[in-house]
Amino acid sequence: MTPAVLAGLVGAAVVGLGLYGLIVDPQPLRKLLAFNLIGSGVFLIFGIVARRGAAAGFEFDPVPQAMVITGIVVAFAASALAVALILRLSETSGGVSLDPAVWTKPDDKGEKGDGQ
Amino acid sequence: MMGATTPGGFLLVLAILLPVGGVLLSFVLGGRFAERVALAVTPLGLALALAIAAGVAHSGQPLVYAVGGHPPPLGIALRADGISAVMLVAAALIFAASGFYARAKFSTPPGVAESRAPLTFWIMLQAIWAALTIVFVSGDLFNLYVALELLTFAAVPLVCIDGRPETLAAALRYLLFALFGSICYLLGAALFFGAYGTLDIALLAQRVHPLPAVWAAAALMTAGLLAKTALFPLHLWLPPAHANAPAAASAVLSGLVVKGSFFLLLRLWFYVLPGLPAPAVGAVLGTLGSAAILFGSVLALRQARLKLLIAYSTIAQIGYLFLIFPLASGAHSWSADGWSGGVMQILAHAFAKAAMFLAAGLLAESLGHDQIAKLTGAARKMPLTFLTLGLGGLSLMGLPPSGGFAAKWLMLRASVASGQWLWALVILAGGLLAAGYVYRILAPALGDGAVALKAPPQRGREAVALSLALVAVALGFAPNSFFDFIEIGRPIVMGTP
Amino acid sequence: MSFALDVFSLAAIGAGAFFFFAGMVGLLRFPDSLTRLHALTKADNLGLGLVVLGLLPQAGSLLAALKLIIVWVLVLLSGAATSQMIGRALRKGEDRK
Amino acid sequence: MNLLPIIDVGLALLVLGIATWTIAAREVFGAVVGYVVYGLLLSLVWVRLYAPDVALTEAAVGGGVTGVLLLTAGARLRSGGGKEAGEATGLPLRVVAAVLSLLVALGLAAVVLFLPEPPATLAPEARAGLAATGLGNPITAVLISYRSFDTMLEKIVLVLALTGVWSVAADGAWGRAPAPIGRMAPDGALTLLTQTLAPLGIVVGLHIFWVGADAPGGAFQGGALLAAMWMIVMMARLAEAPRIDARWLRLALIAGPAVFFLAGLAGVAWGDGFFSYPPGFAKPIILFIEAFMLLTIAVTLPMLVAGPPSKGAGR
Repeated sequence: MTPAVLAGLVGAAVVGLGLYGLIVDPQPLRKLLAFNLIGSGVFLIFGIVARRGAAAGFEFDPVPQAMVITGIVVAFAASALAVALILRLSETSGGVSLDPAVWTKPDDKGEKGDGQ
Repeated sequence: MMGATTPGGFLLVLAILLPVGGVLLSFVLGGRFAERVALAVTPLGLALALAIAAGVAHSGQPLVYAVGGHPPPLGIALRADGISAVMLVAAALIFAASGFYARAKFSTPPGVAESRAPLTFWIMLQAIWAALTIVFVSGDLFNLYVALELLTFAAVPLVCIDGRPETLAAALRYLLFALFGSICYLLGAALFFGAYGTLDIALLAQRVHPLPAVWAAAALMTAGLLAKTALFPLHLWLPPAHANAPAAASAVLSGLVVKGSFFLLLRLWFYVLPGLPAPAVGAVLGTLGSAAILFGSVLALRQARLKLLIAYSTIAQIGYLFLIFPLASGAHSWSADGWSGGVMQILAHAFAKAAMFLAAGLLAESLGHDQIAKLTGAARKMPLTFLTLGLGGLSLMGLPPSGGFAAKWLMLRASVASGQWLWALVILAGGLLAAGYVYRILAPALGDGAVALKAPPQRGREAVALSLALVAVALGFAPNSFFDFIEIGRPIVMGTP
Repeated sequence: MSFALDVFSLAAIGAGAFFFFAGMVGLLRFPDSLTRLHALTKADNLGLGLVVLGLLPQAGSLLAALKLIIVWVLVLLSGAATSQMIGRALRKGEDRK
Repeated sequence: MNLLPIIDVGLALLVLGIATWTIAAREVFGAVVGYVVYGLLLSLVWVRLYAPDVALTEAAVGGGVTGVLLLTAGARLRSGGGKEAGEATGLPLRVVAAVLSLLVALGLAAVVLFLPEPPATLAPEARAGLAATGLGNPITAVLISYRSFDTMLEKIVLVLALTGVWSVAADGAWGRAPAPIGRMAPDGALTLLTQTLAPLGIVVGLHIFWVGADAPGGAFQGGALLAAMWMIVMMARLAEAPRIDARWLRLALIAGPAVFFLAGLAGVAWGDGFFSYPPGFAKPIILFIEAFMLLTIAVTLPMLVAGPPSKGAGR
């Protein structure tokens, strides 16, 4: 098994793991971790695409590799924005909940779900 | 060569660089300059959009620009066809309106060099414009990924710009959905590149075959873009996000931003994959769209707050967009109707919804709340605002004369001609439900009653909202040449229908 | 000559690997954080030092050898600083009890 | 050398194990530590994929800077005393999620293993264009020449992300500096480490940038290293984060994209159109652009980690 094939399998597995975490874990910070895992799996798949494209004296196809570098930067920026939102949310509301039921009921009056 | 620069192609780069430059300038100058730069960018952007439309109309061909002199597959090509041009013009008009409307709320207060909300708003407004421009004209799937991310990063902070915890939660939810959507899209792009060594839309269209990798890529990109477009059942993030943002931002988010990811779905299925024999895909997307129409409308009927009602109506109206997939596929006599109807629905909803959100914002500012139950008699105090809501509602319902009517009429024609009766029933049912929720807004407001206005609405801002609603109505009078125009560059054809 | 160097490399890297292994066992088996820290620093300093020493003859160029040594020194430096900080944090935690 | 495949398999298993830990760990903190280790291991995988540029980026950003960001976030969440845990997910949903994830992973693995032959590649095109750029590193050529448009837009993404991060500040805190990273008391050991490491790190960062034209490295990797040095200096409290309305800071934050933007415009005058370079002068112009990008990255990443302006800081 070549490293590229192996990396492709790892990439696919990591995407699956991250997807599971994203669905199952209720905490936003953990969801963010899971999202980052998915991202790294996707980058690995770009990586094997790049490795498969070895030609013309290059050990790799530089185009998908460059895309990965762009992707890593964007993923980091996304994490930073998400972290800022999570921290601010916990500061202002004392808890980090994404449950929409807390914030929007059909008859939402902008107050939390206590005392009708 | 489809990758070679055409005359007028440079306009596409300028249309992107203008708001990008605006973002940079606003960021570095800060304070009051952000607003000034944004407002200066607006007329120039509109002029560029019109110039591009004129260029496309004049040549009858898409405008193309190979960035950096590197044509695809190595470089990135920008392409503007008929629908790119109409979307650019529509976006420019809505940005102009939202920007002018927002001045009252997002001016830097006197005595302060710079304050948070105004700086964020003006930078992000221009950033959304830049991102959407790229979405409308880029011909490269990875470049479009970067544009999608730009769109996300610009839209999310607008949702929580007032800083209340519920808006922060809505923004975070929106961000997670959007990031999930982007990463699915990116994975699809990786597979396309792995299979064909290019991400250029035109080149891919020539090369794609029904391989497993292509189906997987298409499925992933579609799933990601559905999450970003908030198609039922991935709509959960939209109502709190759109209803809690300030009105000027809601207008852009609901009217334009969700259309960005939908536009990419059109690019994917009609431009990259027209050769794929996929009637089942059309059926699935059409069914989800139908569910969204019914579900969104019913929930809109149950909302107590005007802005939430309008947000749920967005979910329903997005549903209509997805009928384009079963109704415009292949090269049938009816698919042109389906295509025209779908594009008209994008435009009509963009203008109607932006107008309604701006009107709802005026209402909330004047009354201090947006509870529908307490609107009794408000129409007498704010006739222009309610005229805007009424005209926007007219288009949502699909009553003549309006863009919404034209859209739904064309879609009905296509579904009848193609024998797909189910969609026709859904379109009609959706119209009735829309009539129901629009009636809920207007009926009490037109009745007798006395509401106290905290402050009368500003005439100028009322006029801005009204003018958008009038555009939505005027679209109903679009001449045939308009429909010919949006056919420019549309790959009609191919493969088994 | 090169054979002798290879044997030297093998021996040094083997010894380094042993210290890493011992450090790992310590990390897993020792009862509290301070003793674990103790085990870890042995692995860092001595284990990596020996591995670097073993790799030096194989480096091929003076620059590569220099880089290897710099790697070791940097790890020493950051290892020392972080264990100092972890130790201090632990003591603070105990003071509070 | 027959050992290599075994090491590869071992590395793959290790990566998967740590990834599983990141998802399965009970505590947020443990998960975050797992993620940082994962990022570092992943950079080894990238080395094995003949992607040293990506490996450098992954180690610096995926492991390093993201690690500090997430660890700080975990610590701030804990010290804020907010209830971290949401309601646990029920078993049925877990099972459905597990099945779905498994299917996605298997499907993806199958698709990746059976990508069409012969492999698609742009390597010959990239090689053919290399001479015109005067560069030796094809990845730098892709980033700054062939697909320069993406790279400029990606820097705009960073500007927007930072604006977004700042936008969640309290209104009264606008214009001030972010809270210190880590909130540690000044510490002798950390100070010593910083004083030794920072100068060395800056030299290495500049070196990575400089060789990037022809060898693995470049503005992004070098910039990320410089960013790490500034972060450690801030963590050791040897320097405070700047006020967000400081003019020099704003200029540094947009220097990269702005110079790129202007060079892109100038392409019309000196080259073949927007974002093109004059034949023969491509390399110096590319290095010029990259120098400003280096600055912007070195400043943007720490500011993104430091977070929104805070009332307590920067008086």
